Amino acid sequence: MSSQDIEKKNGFAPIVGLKYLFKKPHTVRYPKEDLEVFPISGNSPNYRGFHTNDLEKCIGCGNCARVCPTDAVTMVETTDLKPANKFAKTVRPVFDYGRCCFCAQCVDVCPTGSLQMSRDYIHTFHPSVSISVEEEPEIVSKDFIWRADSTHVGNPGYVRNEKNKFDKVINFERTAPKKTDPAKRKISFSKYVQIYSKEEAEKEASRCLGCGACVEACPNELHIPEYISAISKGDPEESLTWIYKRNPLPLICGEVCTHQCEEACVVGIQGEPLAIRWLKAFSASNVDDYLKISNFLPKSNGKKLAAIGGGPASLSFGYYARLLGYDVTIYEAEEKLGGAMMWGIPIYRLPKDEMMKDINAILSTRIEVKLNTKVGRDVKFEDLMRSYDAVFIGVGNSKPMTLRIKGEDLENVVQGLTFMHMVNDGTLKDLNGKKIVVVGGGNVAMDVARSSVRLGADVTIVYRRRIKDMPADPEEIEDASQEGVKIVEMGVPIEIYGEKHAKEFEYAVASLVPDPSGGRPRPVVDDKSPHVKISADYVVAAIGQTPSIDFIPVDIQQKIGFDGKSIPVDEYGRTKVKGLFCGGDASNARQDIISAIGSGMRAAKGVEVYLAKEEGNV
Amino acid sequence: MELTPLNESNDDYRYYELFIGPNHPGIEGNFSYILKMKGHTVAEATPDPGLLHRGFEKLMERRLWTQNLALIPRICVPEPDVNEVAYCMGIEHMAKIEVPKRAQYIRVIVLELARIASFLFGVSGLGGTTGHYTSAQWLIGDRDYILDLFEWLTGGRVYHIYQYPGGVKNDLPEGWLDKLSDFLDYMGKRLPEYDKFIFKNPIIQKRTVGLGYISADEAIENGLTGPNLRASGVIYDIRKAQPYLVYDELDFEIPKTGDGDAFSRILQRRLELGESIKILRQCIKQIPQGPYRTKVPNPFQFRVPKGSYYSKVESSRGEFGYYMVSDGDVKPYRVYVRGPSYSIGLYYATKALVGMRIEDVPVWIHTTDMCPPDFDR
Amino acid sequence: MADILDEIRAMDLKASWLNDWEFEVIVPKERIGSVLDYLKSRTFKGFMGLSCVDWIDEGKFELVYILQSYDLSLEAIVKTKIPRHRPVIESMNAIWKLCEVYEREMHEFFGIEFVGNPNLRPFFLENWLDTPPLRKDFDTLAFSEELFEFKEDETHGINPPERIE
Amino acid sequence: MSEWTEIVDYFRGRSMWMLHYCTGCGAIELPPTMTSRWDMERFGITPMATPRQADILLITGYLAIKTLKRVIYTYEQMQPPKWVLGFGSCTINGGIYWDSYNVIERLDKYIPVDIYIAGCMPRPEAILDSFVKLKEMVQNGEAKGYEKYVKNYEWYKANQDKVLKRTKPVLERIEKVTKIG
Repeated sequence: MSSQDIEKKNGFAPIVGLKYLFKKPHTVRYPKEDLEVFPISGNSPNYRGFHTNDLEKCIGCGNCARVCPTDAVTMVETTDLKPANKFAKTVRPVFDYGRCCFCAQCVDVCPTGSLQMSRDYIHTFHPSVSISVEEEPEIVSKDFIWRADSTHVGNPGYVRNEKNKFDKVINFERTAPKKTDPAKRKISFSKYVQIYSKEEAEKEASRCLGCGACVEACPNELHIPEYISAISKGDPEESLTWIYKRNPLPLICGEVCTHQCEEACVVGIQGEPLAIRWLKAFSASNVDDYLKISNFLPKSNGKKLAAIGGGPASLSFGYYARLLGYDVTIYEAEEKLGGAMMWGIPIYRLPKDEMMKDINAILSTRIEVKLNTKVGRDVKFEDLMRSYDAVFIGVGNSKPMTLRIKGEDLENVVQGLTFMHMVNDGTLKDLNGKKIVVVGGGNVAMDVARSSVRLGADVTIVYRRRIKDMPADPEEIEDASQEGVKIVEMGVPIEIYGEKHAKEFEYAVASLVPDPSGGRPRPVVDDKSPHVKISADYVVAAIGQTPSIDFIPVDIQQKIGFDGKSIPVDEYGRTKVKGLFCGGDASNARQDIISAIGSGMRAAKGVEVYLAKEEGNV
Repeated sequence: MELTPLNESNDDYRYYELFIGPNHPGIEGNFSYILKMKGHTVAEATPDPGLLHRGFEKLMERRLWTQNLALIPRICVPEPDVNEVAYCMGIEHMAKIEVPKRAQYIRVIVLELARIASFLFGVSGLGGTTGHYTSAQWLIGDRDYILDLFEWLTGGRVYHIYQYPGGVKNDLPEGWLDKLSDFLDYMGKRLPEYDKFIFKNPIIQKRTVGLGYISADEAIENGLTGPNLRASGVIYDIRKAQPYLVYDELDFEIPKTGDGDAFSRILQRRLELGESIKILRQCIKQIPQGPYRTKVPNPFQFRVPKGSYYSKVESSRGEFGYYMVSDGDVKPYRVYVRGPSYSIGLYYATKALVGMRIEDVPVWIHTTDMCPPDFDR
Repeated sequence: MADILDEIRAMDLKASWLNDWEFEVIVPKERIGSVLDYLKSRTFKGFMGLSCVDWIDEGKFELVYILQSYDLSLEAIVKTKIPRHRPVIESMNAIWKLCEVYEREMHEFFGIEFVGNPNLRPFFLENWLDTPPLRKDFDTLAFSEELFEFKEDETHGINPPERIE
Repeated sequence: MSEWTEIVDYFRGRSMWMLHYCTGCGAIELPPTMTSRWDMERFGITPMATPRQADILLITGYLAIKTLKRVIYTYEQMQPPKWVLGFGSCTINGGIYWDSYNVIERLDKYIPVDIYIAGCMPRPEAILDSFVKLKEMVQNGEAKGYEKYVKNYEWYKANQDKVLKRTKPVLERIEKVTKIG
């Protein structure tokens, strides 16, 4: 074919056109008939049309709004539906089809899979009035701003369903930290979980969607998306700076935090949640000198504060109060700081040198510490109240709850925390061949059981409810059973036998009865319940503890309204007594380190508010 | 009475200004030339771009790397896929992401299909300017079959948003390749008909042969690329010279026309269409099984390491290039888009149109197959 | 093929490969004309594009010339930096006439002055009075909101649109 | 009189010519609509090159500032009755170019719009749907955007001038102090 190649003129040429008379028409006779032509029938099976949203399944995380390149998605408060789980928000996406470009990126990043696209695409409208000027996001325009709901659900298009959920742009698989083999780790107290390497941490951090659902779940609302993003960027120092804004014990929390954030993590809805805790441990352990990044220290403002107890609450209180310019003195009864972290947590979970790294960083902000000084014994509480501008109680819980069964006063029947103290201070060195029964299902019970395994004992945990009801971290439970800890479900303690020492432990196998008042099902022992006896050299009761505030004069105890379980405080940690603040386990229902840190930090702010007010009055 | 014939030396032919476009059926897209005319002849041509300027390069700096995938297909409307592929290839080079073989084959299929679609669209436009409306009816109709295939594959008719760093978003649906094969058979039957009524058509030939001759040196000097360059005799195709994706595994030729006039420019495209069909048939045969995407971090954490790269793709109009600069963040630091029509539409036209008669101007514009959105951006 | 890079390095310039067919050369501002001229004589005849990167923290504009050699199948990325404050550079229109258009665009989008380019009139934009739009310190969202949104408190002495019948 | 208008409206709705002006990327879906596949001539709608003979102004997508000026010229050249169709998200509320410095956000601030077509881009079916709807509206005597324009000309003009006749920079120029080194 070339430019000289011209079709010859032919008088019959038009007749060629006749053959098209007998062909099927090419035209789609819309609106009379729909598209049904070569090569496929109807429009695409995964067409990207208007959105549909399963409002019950949606958790309002707002990732669709954040990923939208056209700013078409607004999260709008809804009142007409109940949230899917306790972390779900009440906002739902509303789409502006005057913006939307139908790119389906919102569907790709929807962690629940509730947001989908339909094959409906026709929407023509006469603008009834001109588009309102001050377009309030709450007002859903009927013209082109719609809340995505089930309107178009009958004609599904671009859908990410259960089958191809791992095909989304979200990475659902967790990078598991390396753990020592159970056979090896059960004979040693050395740490068995390895902190992430840089590659692992970056890979794990890159799964974060940055929606901040975790922030609301965290008792102290850490800047989680920010610090994870910094790790993903490859900058642990920036990451630690973010952590330090609300948590001065990053490495400790990185190792042993109860990580409610991970429960709230939206990636966990269809896959495995981010290992937020291990990421924190990564950035804390990868920065050698915390002080380099810790905040600028202001000059002392001359006001003096005292903190009773050397646990996380007091340390956090001390650190943030110091940042505000106060002089802080911590009174600790034991010979070392750390409180429950020092004596309650076994070193295979939290090595003491790692713990001291955090604590030393706090102390280096020039906080005074008085060790071996028990308030009430060595100094008087009233003196503290007199000589300091404000006093913070961060004593934690040290009075154990009792089993209230026969034989509890026998020797070798000990309380969980006492047992852990004995393990940690070295009085209990060897339990080889001993049989140990642990009562309880919390983290302390797991610590006791696993420490005993490491000391050579044969351990049985007896818990009143089912394993899945245990308040302990599921990972802990799994690791414990890997290490050979036997767990008895539905076991209600009946009696401990023995003359001087405990010898046998009897429990009854209960049945679960639904609670009429709507609470958790209750284990009930009746006459038919079988009773089981097992031999026991030690019985450890790890069923919780209450604060011991005997050092406080009774009249003040009454004044602050102490009910035997906790000290009531307001949002700033203020008790009912002027100048007396409280935090940590003694006032928190949620007895964990991060709540303690949070209460310490809030109390520091409370002090600021309180002293400012005092001054104003003077 | 005898009339004096009007000729160009006659004073009645004064200079006057003529706006061709934006609202003119002879111009492609929303674009305008301001012509200074003397009689029927163009004395000076000034392009007036910016009617489609949307500030893509600025908008891309404000969006995440993957958010931009929704934006960039809009740079070149008739052939959006080249943008996506060039952009993703640039990211993959900078972030050192390995693309699975299957994904590379799928990309080649998408690119070649888009090339065919773009050809059909371009030549139908030529039909409009030469009064040859049958070609518009036929070619646009056939192009729709490609759009149907695209829609089935990607969920979108025009804007596919199908590429993703590391591969493509979905696998080929079941039975898609068979339909593609059917379409190629259909296309094979249609091509002789096209030849007959477009390329061997005396009207088209008379309007285009010898129009707007460009020599090889001139074409290089003026920055022409793609079929326009090859039609002048410079056999240079990125797919051959610097093979990307899996073009080095495929057997195809660069057709030679080499006359350098308007007719050889459309003929070049027509012949390359045949090669595209050949490539597609090979792809259907050779496409391997396996993954179609390498996992990359999610959009919020997707960072491209520091650096810069110029990634380019041979589109149906020429070299489509993306010069991308990253500062290691979640957003690009700068993206520069080199549209293939830039040099011909904004610079070469000012030379080529001079001396041309007014009725040839739209024909010339359509035979260069320029696409205003890609230089307006 | 590799010797082209050695030649460039012999000219006391930094050059490195980006991939098999692409290399970048970093040139001081004063020598850009001679380097481009040299590259053109070494078969880099195709002028593919001119881009600019605004390194605002550094206070520099980086001009990027993209050249193509059809004989060697190579792409040359030539970069040079000029100060951001009063950016001036010589025009390359003596080497490639085509460069004029690209320079006109960069003048409009970045406000760079090209000495020797006779045609630096407005190009894509009409009646543009603000900061050149592709500079990093130009906020396109704020501009868009300011210009295209109608604010009620702005009294033009006209009805707001709700009252339109 | 009113009966006469009704009859006129009926015939108007059956023969509407659309101005052949592609303002944005939506123009790519018009050829399939105009030609054999969807064939909008079935509805009596056909492209027309000159504004003076056209009835429908189809704004196919985003409008750059420069184009807005031409569109307004074009619209004012058209003879009433005339109808404007806003095609695609961009005309409704800015679309994907919501933050662009050169693209307007809402078309009906500048010229009255009779029907909007949502989508990016809308399929030919949606375009046909809008034509059918427009036809109905015209036949019922509802689409009176051009009258609105005349009535509220001041308001439209002020909006147009704000964009097109800028005399001072929109944003205050902030000279950023660059740190060197």
